[in-house]
Amino acid sequence: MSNISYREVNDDVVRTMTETGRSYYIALSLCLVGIVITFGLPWVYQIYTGQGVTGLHSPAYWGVYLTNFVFWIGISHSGTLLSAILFITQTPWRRSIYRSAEAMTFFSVVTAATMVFVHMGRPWNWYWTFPYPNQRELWTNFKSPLMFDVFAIGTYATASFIFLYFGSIPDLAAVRDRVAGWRKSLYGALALGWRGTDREWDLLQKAYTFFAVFIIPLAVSVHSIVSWDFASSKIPGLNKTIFAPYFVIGAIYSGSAGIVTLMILLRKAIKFEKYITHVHFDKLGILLVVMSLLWTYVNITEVFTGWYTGTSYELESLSYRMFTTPFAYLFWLMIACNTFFPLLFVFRKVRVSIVAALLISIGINIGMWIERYLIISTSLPRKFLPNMWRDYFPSWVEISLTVGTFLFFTLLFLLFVKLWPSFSIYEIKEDIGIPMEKKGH
Amino acid sequence: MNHSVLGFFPYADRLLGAAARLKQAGYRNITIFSPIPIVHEVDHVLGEKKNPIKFFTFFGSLTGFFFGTTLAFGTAALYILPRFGKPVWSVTPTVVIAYETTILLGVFATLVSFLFFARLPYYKKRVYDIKIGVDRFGLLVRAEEEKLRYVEEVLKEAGAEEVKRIYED
Amino acid sequence: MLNRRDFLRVVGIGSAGAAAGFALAELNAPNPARLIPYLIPPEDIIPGVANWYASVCRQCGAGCGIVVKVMEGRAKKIEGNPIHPISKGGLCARGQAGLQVLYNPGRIKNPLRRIGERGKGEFQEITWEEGLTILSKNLKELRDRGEGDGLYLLTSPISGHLKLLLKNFMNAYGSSKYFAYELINYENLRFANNITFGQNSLPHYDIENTNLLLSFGADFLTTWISPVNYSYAYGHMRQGRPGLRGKVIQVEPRLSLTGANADEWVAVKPGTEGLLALAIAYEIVEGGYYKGEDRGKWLAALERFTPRDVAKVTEVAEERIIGIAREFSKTKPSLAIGGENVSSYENGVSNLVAINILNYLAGNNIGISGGIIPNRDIEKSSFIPVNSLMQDASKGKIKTLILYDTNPVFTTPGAVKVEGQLKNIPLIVSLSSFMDETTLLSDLILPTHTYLEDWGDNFTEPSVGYPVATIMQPAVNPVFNTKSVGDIFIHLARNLAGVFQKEIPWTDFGAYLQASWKMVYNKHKDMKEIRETTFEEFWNNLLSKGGWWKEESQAGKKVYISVNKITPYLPKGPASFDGDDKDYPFYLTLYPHSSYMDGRGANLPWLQELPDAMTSVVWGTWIEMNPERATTMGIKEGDVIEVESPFGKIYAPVCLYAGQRPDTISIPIGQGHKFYGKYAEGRGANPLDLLPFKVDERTGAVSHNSTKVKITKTNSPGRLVKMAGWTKELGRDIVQTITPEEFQVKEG
Amino acid sequence: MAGFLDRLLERFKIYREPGYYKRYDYWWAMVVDLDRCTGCGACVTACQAENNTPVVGEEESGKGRVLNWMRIERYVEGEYPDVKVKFIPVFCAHCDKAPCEVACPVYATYHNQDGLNVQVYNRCVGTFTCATYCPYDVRRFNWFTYKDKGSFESPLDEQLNPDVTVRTMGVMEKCTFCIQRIVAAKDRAKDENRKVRDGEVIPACVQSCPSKALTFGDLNDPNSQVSKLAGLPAEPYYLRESGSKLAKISKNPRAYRLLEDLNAAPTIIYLKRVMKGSSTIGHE
Repeated sequence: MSNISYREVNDDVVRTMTETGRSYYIALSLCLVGIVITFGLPWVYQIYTGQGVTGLHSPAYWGVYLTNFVFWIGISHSGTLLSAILFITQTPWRRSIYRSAEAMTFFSVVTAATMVFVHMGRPWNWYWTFPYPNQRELWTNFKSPLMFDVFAIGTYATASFIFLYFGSIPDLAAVRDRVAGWRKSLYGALALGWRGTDREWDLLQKAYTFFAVFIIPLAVSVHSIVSWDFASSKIPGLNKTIFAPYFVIGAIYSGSAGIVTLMILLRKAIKFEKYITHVHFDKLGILLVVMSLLWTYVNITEVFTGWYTGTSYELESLSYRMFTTPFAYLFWLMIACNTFFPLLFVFRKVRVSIVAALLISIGINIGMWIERYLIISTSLPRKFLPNMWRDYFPSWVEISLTVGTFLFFTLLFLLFVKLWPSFSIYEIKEDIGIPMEKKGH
Repeated sequence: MNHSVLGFFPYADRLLGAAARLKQAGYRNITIFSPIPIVHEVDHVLGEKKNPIKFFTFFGSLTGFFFGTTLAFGTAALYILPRFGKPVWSVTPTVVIAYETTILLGVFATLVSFLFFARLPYYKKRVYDIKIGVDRFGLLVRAEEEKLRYVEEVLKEAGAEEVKRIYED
Repeated sequence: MLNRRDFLRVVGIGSAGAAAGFALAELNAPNPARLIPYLIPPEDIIPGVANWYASVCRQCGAGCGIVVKVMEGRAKKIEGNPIHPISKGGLCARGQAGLQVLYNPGRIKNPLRRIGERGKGEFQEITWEEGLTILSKNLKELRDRGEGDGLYLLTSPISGHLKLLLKNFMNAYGSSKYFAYELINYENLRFANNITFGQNSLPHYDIENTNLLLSFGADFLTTWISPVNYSYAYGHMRQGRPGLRGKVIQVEPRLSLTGANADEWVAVKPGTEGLLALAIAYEIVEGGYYKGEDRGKWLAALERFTPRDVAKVTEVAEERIIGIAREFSKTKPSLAIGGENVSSYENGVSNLVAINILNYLAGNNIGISGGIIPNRDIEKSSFIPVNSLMQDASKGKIKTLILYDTNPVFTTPGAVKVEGQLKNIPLIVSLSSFMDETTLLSDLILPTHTYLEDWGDNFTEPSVGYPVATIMQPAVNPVFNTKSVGDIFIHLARNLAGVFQKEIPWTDFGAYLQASWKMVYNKHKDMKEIRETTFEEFWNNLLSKGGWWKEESQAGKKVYISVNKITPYLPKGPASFDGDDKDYPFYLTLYPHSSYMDGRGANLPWLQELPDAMTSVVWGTWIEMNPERATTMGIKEGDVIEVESPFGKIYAPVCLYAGQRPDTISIPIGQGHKFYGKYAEGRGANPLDLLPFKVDERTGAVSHNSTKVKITKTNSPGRLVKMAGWTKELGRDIVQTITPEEFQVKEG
Repeated sequence: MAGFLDRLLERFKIYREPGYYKRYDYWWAMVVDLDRCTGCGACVTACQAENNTPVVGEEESGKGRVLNWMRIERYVEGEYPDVKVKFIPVFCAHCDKAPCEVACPVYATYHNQDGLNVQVYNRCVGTFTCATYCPYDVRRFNWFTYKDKGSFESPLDEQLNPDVTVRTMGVMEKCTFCIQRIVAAKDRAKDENRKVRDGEVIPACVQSCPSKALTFGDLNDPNSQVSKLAGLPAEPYYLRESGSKLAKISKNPRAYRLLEDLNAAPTIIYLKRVMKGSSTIGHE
């Protein structure tokens, strides 16, 4: 990488923001239209008609919406977390990928948040869930796991946005120096008048370290709390002590896979092959193998403990999940995607092969989505009183909105790539090395 | 009447050398511009800077913790709606809330203190050159007018491509 | 039924009851619940405060006393009248749904005259004046032509003064053709009782105090005779008597709700219940448990029915028969009843007789508490086998047919082809609240009040060991432009003038009712039971209390049953079924749906959505089938199958039900309406289409368990909507139980 | 100062009281005698009539969205010909440790001073969490605006009970023990300044039951019918303690609570059905 000059880095990054091809606009407009069709209209229809347009029923009151919620929260998990961990451990290969990873975090949190409102029976009262008193001085219920969610996700979104923005101040300054017109004033404002003095750099590094330190426990807590939405119920299949680690690991797993997918697409899209090299995929591949092993272990534990209770409740929900069509198909597909295929990453050939990496990482995310879907839609329809048992399948509205979330995420990311230095200029420069006249300083 | 001299270097070690010499010569008001963080090296030359942020972070987090606790306990006592056979003041959930607020306010405090100490945002005109944003290292020395000549010499010797004098008025 | 003259001798006036009437206010539901008579003027009614009117439920023949909650002139809720001896404060789902009869969107809102072709359903709204004139003109002509006997009046088996009024009217008109018809009737039972106990009324079955109830297909908890009262009795029999818990043995091919609550279910082969009873009888006599006279004769009469032989036919193990016989005769008091299921075989009467004599042989349970307590005799019921009516129709004897509260087109077996027969009748007048299949065929429709808008009274048969009369008073003003049936006839009388004016001088039915009760009062006001000094006071109490009853059970007379008299009526063999076993492998047993009865309830959304007690099916017809048998035939639950009898075929989804004999399928009656309001129309299938027209010749009661069928799986549309997801408990201890032994021990 | 501290401490003690209430004003509870219950379903319709629960129609019923606040569950035991069918009416058990209550983020459901688990319709935002957490599946959701779907087609709407609201779309609802009747009775009692008499409050289902299988009353009152039937002494608040089994303290050998192991402390007390064969006595 050291053969790249500083100037080249600036040029490349600024190019991604200034030069826009037709394909970009096509993609953008497709996203917009897609969102209106798959997300906007169905949601309006649902708000107008009522939750009845979904496939939900008693007792399966939770469905695909929550699946998506958990899924996107999960995706959000490695961006920032990984970035923070790697920053603290001073891992060099972090530098060229972390910016977009953090962006991914922020955007998927936003996407997840939309799902919460979609899921509500009376979304026009969404603000009632925020901690403020009503006329009668009644606040919200801080004992409710959902309230934990509000705090956790709120904090997480805020923190990871600050993390993202803070880290890109110098780059915004760099961009400011290169552009003209409305961009000039925009980035001028965003750069806060950054000059790159020794003092600024010093404080930046110190503050950045603090953020990193904050982010790690935060991220862990967020997904634990999400898992408590389920685990603090009494429902067989949900009431599991292992859920917190299960979810956190699952989240990091899917998140890392998400990064891989994203990086592959991104580097193709904006021709950044020289910055994101096989080295990165090599490292990420190893990470994925580790995560997949962890995930598999926890998954086995979960199933085993369920089976080991020997109560009719657990056994029924397990057999419903693992051996009853159609859910059995999904379950074993999930196992294949999350346990077996990732093992291929132990071969370096596979790790460095872009195609393989792409396929497997996508597979992992499919698997993780299924995992969340199964957790919800195979536990609730098998609650305590068999008389109430009833299968749950999503309606077209739910499916359409699910597709919509992916488009929504894509849209946000497309905008990001255009409006934000999606690669950390100064840290890539760090990668290249400090220019010294006498080498070996 | 103080004025400043700004020199641009293609190489960091040159710049640092110059900085070292000037420091020895007793110049205090030295600012180093760089496109990338060279914190270690700079500290090596100009000496460690102390870190005021950490106190703010600490107190921020502390406030956050108490804020969360009061929120959960206080509001519960404010309007009593018993539920779930749990006490009005139930510890475990409160801890969770407090945990999150701790982090939230910690982060805020850190950000604010950073901006404060780094004197950002600052939109008025200041000594700066866009070359710095790309690949040049800058050394800015502020001193009495008569001392500036010496500075310029030092910079030139150290191998600055360009040295310019900046008059403040 | 009673007529006014000997009424008081039957119904003593209970001042105790009146007192209870006021105690009721405390007992009964929100805000000082006031049971007020209709007479209280509206200005005395406080808005927002409920008024409660006592009345009688007409959703079935049982005659439960009800109280109707009325706020601002609208009926809000119906509840059982807590002091009423029949309902005892309870009320079944059908009774609750009475409100939807009153406020049903499908009600006929104005008098209608047919304009289009018959059955096309094209009607034109007319005023009452027109409507009544048309009818009375027609009646005049008829009488002037000397064809007075051509006026036929067909109603449901109604009771009380309305019936008297109608009879008077018909008499005055000079027509003897006043008939009643209902699919679910108790003619066979009355007949059988007449033979065995020499009384033609329904007795009071004292389930409340019995210790062993041997029920042959009597689903007395849902539809049989007086379900609410029997449910109360059942509850009391089980847990009402400390340390004493009655036992129930249910004998029927399909496990009914009652069967589900029984301790033992004897899954007898359809049509052989009578024989089983005889076998038990034989064992009782032969085993020496019968202590009465001419034991030898009995033995001789019953010798053909030894448990061994009968066991083969009935597919009930010999030991079991013997066991039941011994238990039945050892336990005192014990009670054997024969229900809808057995009485609706082609030899219904014989079955019932056979079952009745068990009560006699096992230590004469007649007239004792916990056994059968007879009522007074009643006049011969005007029930008519609907086929003879149809014959008259085809012969053109019927010139004008007035229908009230009956729907023969729907409730008669398909083979009768009522629809076709009615075509021969010049003028059909329907007095009905709803546009049902029969009303649709009529030429003149005079919409009637529902029972919540109308006056009336009901002399309960069977009463509860002592006679009960219940008053029906209007709880709300008429919702639509309808008239009371009584008023219609009184109005007709006025139009016809002449002799009618003498017979029926009253202005409206309410007045008529009050007048007749006034006669009763005047005749007997010196009786010590009557505290009230004036008739007004008496009338008020009557209305606020909801009726009249003397709460003392009368000592029943012991009966003697002579063998020779009985023998000819005993079943000769199993009931016969149409369709040979080869082509038609399944027995078909139809039963009245627990909420629609014979179909009258199918237009009430609440009942449509009330899960069936056994299968939890809603909003449709289903076919109950034994699971193993179904799997061997490759039929899954929800598959729509074609049920074919020699007389017709219907389609409906299968519902697998373990309480079903493998050789039998059961279908509930009540769905499959062609016209009956939006909630009932085109829903499910009417299994009566499968039936031949078979009646027990001795009574004319239609037998609806009389054919065999074959079933074939089809792909035709139709879905089974079940509320229950899973019927296995999976050892989750949801419905926990304790064995009778343990129960006795713990209770001490 | 010291006084203030004492008061603070006092407060603290109160606030740490599990369930907050040491003692309810009334402790409304229901006893269901499964040996009397015939499963006829009168109570279901009575409830529907009293509480304005809409009829949802065949389509929605098929989807499992009936709104009946109570239901009768049926369980089939054994195969032909030794079939046993058992019935059990299930309503909201108004658990002392109601899982639904903790779930709601906006306090739409809580526990009132009568030991009732109450649902505040206009506070509900419809997160479904309460219904999901409920082990008895008794909570019902307004999937649509049923008025618009013709559930109360005129003139059926004339029947609607003015003492009870018609719930709007998007809110959760459930059995209230006919709270409107309870409130009325309490008002009456207050006017005559006395406690509510036993048997003065009768929910619709209890009132309608033909076989008198349901009994409703106040567990605080040792002489109330429910206390007697349940075989409980006065104020059996230890029923709320974790793992407390009704069977251990009840004088009635038949008394049990549904899914007691879940420790939700339901206040509906069932009396075991007396039945040949399978006995679940001593299952613990």
